[in-house]
Amino acid sequence: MLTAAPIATRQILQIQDLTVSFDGFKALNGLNFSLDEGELRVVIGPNGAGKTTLLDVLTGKVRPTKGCVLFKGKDLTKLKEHQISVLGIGRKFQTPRIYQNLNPRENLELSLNPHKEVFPTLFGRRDLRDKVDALLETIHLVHKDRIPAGLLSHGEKQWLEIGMVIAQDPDLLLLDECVAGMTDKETEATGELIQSLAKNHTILVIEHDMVFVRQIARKVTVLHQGALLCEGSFEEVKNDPRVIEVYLGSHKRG
Amino acid sequence: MKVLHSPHTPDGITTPAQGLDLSPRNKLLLEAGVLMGVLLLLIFVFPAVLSGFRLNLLGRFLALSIVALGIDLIWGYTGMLSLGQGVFFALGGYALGMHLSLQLPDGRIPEFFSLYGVTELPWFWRPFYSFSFTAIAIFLIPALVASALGYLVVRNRIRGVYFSILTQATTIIFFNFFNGQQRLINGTNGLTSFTTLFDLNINSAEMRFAIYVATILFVALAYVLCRYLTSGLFGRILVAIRDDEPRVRFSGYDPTGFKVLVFAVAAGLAGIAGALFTLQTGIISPNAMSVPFSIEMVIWVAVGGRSSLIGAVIGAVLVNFAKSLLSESFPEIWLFFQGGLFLLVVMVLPDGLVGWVRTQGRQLWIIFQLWRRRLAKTSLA
Amino acid sequence: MTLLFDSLFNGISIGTVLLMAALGLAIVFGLMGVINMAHGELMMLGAYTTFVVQNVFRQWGDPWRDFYIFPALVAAFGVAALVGLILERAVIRFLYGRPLETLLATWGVSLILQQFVRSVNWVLALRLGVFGLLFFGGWWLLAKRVDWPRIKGWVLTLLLVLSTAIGTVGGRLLAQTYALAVTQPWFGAQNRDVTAPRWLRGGIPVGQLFLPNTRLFIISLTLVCILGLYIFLQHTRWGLRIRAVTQNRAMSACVGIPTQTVDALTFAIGSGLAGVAGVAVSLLGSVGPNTGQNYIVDTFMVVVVGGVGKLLGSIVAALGIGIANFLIGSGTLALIFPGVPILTDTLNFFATTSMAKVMVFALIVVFLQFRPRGLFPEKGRTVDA
Amino acid sequence: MAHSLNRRQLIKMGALAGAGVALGPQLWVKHSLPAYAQGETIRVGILHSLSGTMAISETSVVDAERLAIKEINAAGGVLGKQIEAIVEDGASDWPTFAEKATKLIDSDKVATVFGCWTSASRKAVLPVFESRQHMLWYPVQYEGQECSKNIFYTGAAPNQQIEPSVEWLLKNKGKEFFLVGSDYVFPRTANTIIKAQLEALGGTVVGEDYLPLGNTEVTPIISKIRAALPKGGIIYNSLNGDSNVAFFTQLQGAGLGPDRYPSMSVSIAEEEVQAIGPEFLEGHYAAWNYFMTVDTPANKKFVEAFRAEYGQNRVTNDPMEAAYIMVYLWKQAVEKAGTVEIDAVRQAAYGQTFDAPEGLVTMNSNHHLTKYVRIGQVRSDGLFEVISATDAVDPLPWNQFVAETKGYACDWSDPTKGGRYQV
Repeated sequence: MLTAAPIATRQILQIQDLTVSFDGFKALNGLNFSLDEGELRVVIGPNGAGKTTLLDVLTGKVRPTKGCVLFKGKDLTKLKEHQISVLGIGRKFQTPRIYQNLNPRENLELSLNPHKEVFPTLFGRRDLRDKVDALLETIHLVHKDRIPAGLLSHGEKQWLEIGMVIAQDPDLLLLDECVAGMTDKETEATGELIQSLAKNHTILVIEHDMVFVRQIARKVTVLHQGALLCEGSFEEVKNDPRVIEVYLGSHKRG
Repeated sequence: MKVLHSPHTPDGITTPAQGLDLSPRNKLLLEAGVLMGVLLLLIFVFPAVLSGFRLNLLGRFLALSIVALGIDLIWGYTGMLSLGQGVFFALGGYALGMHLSLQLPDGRIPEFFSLYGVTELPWFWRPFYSFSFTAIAIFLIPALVASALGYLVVRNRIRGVYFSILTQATTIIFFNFFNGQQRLINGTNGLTSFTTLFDLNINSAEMRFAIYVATILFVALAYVLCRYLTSGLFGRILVAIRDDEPRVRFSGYDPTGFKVLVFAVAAGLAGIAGALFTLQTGIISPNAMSVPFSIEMVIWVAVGGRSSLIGAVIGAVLVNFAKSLLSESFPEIWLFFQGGLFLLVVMVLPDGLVGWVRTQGRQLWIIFQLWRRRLAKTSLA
Repeated sequence: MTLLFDSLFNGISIGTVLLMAALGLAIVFGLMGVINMAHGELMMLGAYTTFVVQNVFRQWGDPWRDFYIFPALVAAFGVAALVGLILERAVIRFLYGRPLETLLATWGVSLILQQFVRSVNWVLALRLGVFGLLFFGGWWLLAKRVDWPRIKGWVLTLLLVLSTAIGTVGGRLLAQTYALAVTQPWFGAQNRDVTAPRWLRGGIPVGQLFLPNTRLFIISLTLVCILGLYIFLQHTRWGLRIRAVTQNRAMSACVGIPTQTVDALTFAIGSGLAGVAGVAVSLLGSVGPNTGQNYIVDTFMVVVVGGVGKLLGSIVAALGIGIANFLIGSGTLALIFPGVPILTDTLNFFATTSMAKVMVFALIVVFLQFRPRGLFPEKGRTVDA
Repeated sequence: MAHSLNRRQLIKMGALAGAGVALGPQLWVKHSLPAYAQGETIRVGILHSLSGTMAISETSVVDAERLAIKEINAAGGVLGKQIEAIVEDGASDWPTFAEKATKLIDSDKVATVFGCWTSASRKAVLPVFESRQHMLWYPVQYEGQECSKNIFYTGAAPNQQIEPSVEWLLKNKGKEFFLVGSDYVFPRTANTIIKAQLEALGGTVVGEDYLPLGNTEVTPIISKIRAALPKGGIIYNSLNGDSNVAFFTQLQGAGLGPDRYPSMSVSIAEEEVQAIGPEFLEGHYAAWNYFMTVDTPANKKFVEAFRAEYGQNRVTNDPMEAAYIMVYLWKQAVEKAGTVEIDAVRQAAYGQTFDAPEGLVTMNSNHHLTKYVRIGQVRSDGLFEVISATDAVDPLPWNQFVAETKGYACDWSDPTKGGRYQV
C-alpha cells in the first residue's frame, strides 16, 4: 500500500463530465469531482442525487455513458470490478453484503488473501491468522469468529463488512451509509474507527445521518440531480442557500 | 493459540459439532478413518453379502456417484446448476468405448462400420488404440469441452437458471450430433459388444471384481479431490460465489476462473464416471446425453443433500437402487414413484437426506441436553 | 423471389408453433420467474383434451364434427389452466424465489403427468377421486375443531393411510366386478389421433407455393392469442395487477393487491396458453405421452433468446429461430451461397433436420455471447443486485 | 421449547410413513412370491419399454406376449407347469435394458427372455445374453447384418420386407425415390440397402433426410421433397413413432397426396394408422409380413382373443403377431426338448413350424423365420387392403446387396459354420 503521500495535494481520483443514463433517465449528469490523497470526504445529497450511482461507476458495476474517471492516473471506465478492486478501491455497501454462510474469520481471510488468481488461491500457502486476529480485534468480533456471519446482528454485519474492506488494504475506501441501522453507541464507535482509518487511507463516505456527518466530516460535497451542487466544510455547506433549498424545498413539497 | 469462545444458542446449549469439540486436525483424521472403513466394507464385506447382480449394480451406482460428486461441487458449493453433465459423462464413456472397440486383430475395424460401408477407420479413432491416451482423454476431453463452454457462458455473467437452460441446450447439441453421425460413431446404437481390456476378458468374474474395486478407489479419489477443493480458502470462495457472486468481484476476485475450473473438474469427474459406467454396463450410446438423464443426476444430489459431499454419494447410490427396485416391482407405474420422489425431496427435504439427518440429530441433541439439565436440577433439589 | 417467400412462410410456420408453445412459458418464466418443466406436459394435456372433445363431437355426426376445434380450444385452455392452478397452489407457491428447486419439482410433476395419461383408467380415476374426497373432505371437516392445530399431524397421517386404503380396496372391487370396462386405459401408451376438421385440410395455392390451411390456422391462432394477451395485460384491471406484482411484489402487497391470487391467476393463464398450444400441436403431430417433451427445450431457448419478461422478444426470437431452422435444415442456405465450396460443404453437412438443430443451438450460444440478456434486455440499476 | 417438531414436519413424516404402509406389503409379496412358487412354474422374462419414447410401440407387444402366455397356461402350460411372466421396464434406455436383462437372468433365473424393440436395445443386451449363454426372442423387423447364437429373430429380415417392397415399387410405381427416416440405425441401414438395391435394379434416389426421434417439425423435409420431386415420385418412409404423424398430416396439408406421391412405409402398422388418422394415410402403402386383415383362420382366432382380452377397439399388427408367434415357438421347442435348458431348446427350435396368423412359419437354423411378404394399402377404416402377397420367403440375415456381406450366410445347427460363413 502507498502510505501518506509526500505532497498532500496530489489527487488520487479525478472525475470529469461523468454522465450515466438509464433508458434516458440521467442518474449522473456531467459530474466533475476530485479527491486528494489522504482526504476524508463526505458526499451528501437528497434521494436520487446519484450518490450510489457514483459509487457504482467507481467500482465498475455501472459503465458510464460519457465522461472519464481517473484513479491513480488510470482510467477506471474500461476495467472490470475485480480489476478495480485489485487496483485499490474497496467498497462497503449500503446494506451489509457479507458471505452469510461463512464465519467472520473466513470472511476476512477471503478479503485478506493477497493473491486473488485461481491457482495461487488453490495451491498457495499462507498464514493469515495473525492478521485476521488483529482485524477481529479492530471490529470487536473476536468472540463471534466461528459462527455463520448470517447470524450476526445488523450492526455486527456492518462492522464485519468494514473489516472486510479494510482487509483488502485499499488506497481508496468507499463507504455507503455505513451507520444505517446502528444504535447511537455503535454509530459513535464507527465514527471513531473511520477517523482512525483516515490517518492512512483516502476515504469517501456517503451519508444521510447529519449527526454522524458532523462527527467525521472535514470536507463535504453536495450532489443534486446527478451533478455537483456545492463543496466546502460542514458549516459552509449547512448554511449554503442552495443546499437549504434542495433539502428544505423538497421537504416542503413532501 | 487463542482460546475460542464456543458459540451458544440463546438457551445456552452447545451444538453437537462443538459438543464433540475436535480440533480441525482430529476431525480430518476421523473423516479419513471413516472413509477407510467404508472402503474396506465395500471391498471386503459387500461382495460376500450381495448377489453378483446386485454387486454389479452397486458398482455402477458407485460410478454414477462420481458424477454426483462433481455436481455437488458445482451446484452445492458453487451454485451452478448444470443440466448437461450427461454430455461429459458420455464423452468419457465414448473415449473408453472407442478404446474397447479397438481391441481387435490388426487391420480390422469395428464391425458396425460395415453397416454403413465405411472401410477405413476415421482419423479421430486412431489415438484411442493407446490406453494411456485413452486414460488421459477420459478426464481431459470432457474437462476441455467444459472449460470452453464454461468460459463462453460464465464470461458473459450468464448464471442461475440461464446457465441451467444453456447447459440443457448443450445436451441437445451433442445428442443430435452423436445420434446423427452413424458413419463416425455408430449413431443411436452407440458402442457396445466390448470383450477385452488389457487382453483380459472383461466379462470374467475376476475382471468384474477388479473393475468394481477400481470404481471404489476412483470414488474415494474423487471424494478426496472434491474435499480438497471445497475446504480451505478456495472452497470458501466457491461458497462466496454461490451466495453473492457480484460481491466476490468487489473483493477483488474474478469469479470466471474459479467457476470455469470447478466446472471443468466436475466435467472431468463425469468423464471418469462415464468410463467406469460404460465398462460395467457394456454400452455407451447417445442416450446418456439425453435431457432426462442429466436431470436425474441432479436429483441424486438433491436427494442426498447438496451441501455435503457424502450426501452426493449416498444420494446417487440410494436413488438408483430405489429406481431399480421400484421399476422391478412396479414396471408399469414406477414413474409415479420417481416423479413423486422428486417432488417430495424438493418440497419436504430441501437439504436432502444428509441435511435432514443433521437437523434431526441437532434436535435430538437439544432434547438430550434439556433432559440432562432437568436431571441435574432435580438432583440438586 | 419464390425461394425467399417460401423460406419466409415455412420459417414463420415453424416459428409460430414455437411461439405458441413459448407464449405460456414467457408469462410463467418471464413474468413470474418460475421454471416450469411441466409446461410441455400441460401442452400434452391440451392435446389430449382436443382428442376427447373431437371424439364427443364425432358422435354427434355432421355438421358438428367439423367444428369441434373451437370448443376444444376453450376446453384445452380450461383443463390446462385448472391443472396449472392446482400445480401452483400445491407446489410452486412454496418455491417462489427458488427457481432451481422449482425446476426439479416440476420435472417430477412432468413425469407424473406423463405416466398419468399412460395409465389412467376408471379404476385409477376412482381411486384418486375417493382418496381426494376422503382426505381433503376429512381435513376440511376436522379443521373446524378447536384443538385442530394440536391433532393435525396425527389426524392427517391417519386420514392419508385410511383414504389410500379405502381407495385401493374400492379400486380392486371395481376392477373385479367390471373387469375390462374399467381397467382398460382411457388413452394408453399409444399415440392418439386428432384429425383436423375437413375445412382445415388442404391449402391455398399461391403461385408456385402451397400454403397449408392448418399452418394458416395456427398462425392466426397465434396472432389472436398474442393480441388477447396484450389487451389483457395492458388494458384490464387484473392485467395491471399482474404487471404491478411482477415489478414490485412487496409494494403491490402494501397497496392491497392480493398477490397470492395474482400469482395463481398468472400461472393459470400461462398454463392455459400451454393448453391452447396443445391444440395447435395436435393438428400437426401426434397426441401421446411424450408430445410435450419435444418442445420444452426449444421453448426455453425462445424465451432466453428473446429476453426474459419481454413478450416482443419472444415473438421475434421464435420467428427468428423458426426461419433459421428452416433455412439450415432444408439446405436453402447452401443454395444462397453457391460460390464458396467450404461454406457450401459445411452447410450441406448441417442440411438435415437433425443437424440443423445442432447448428441452430450452437448459433444461439454464439448469439448469447453478444447479447447475454437476450434481444430485449431489461435495463436499470435493479437488474443485477 | 420452540424447538419441538413443527407440524409441517409431522405431516411430512406422516406422508412418508403412509407411503411406506401402502407400499410395503406389495413389495414384500412381489418379492417373496416367486421363491415360494418356484417349483410349480416356469419363469420367463418380458423386457420392453413401458415408459419413455418407445413405450408407444412396445406396450402393445407386451400385451401380445401376455396373451400368448395366458392362452398357453389355460391350455395346460408347458411341460405340465404354468408359465410365469416377469415383466421388466427397459424405459427406452439402453443401459437399463442391459441391467434388466442381467437381473432377469441372474436373479430371477428365467428360462428365456422375450423382449426389445429398437436395435440399440438389442445390441445393448446382446453381450449379456452371449456372456451367459442365454436366449432372447426378438419380435421386430430389423436391419439384419446380425446373427447371434443367443437370439431368435421372429420379425422380418430386410429381404423379407424392405427388398420385396422396393421391387414392387419399381415394378408398379416408378423409379425415383425420396428416402425419409428417423435418425437411428434401422432407417439408416435400411436406406443404405435400398440405395444399393436401386443402383442394381435401375432406380434413383433423389434425396434423403433424417428426423431426430420424436421430432415433429417436418416442414424442411416437405420442402425438400417438393423440390426434388416436382412432378411426383415415391416416398420411401422409415420414420418411427411420433414423427410419422407430423409427416403425414403435413404431407397432406402441403397437397402431396398418394396419387402423385405414393409412400411406402416400413414402420407404420395398424396402431400407427389409428394414431395418425386414416384420412391422412388412405391410399398410401406399407410392407409387412402380417396385416390385421389377413384372411386366415389362425388370424381370426388371434384377433378375437386379443380383443376379448384388451378391448374391442384394439388392433393387432405385425410386431404383435411376431411376438405372439415367438412365445408359441418357444413353447413348442421346450416341449420337443423336454426341458427348458437353453442349448437343448435352441437345438429343438430349428425346424419348428407354427400355424401363425400370417400363415405357416418355420424357424430356420439361422435363427430367423421363414415368412410371407405382403404389401398393404391403407383403407378408409384404417386397416390395410392386402394388394400383393408372396409365397414364404426364406430369411437372409446377411445382406446380399451390401458389398461386405455379399455371399455370407449363417447356420447355427452346424458348429463349423456358425454366425457368419462364406457360402
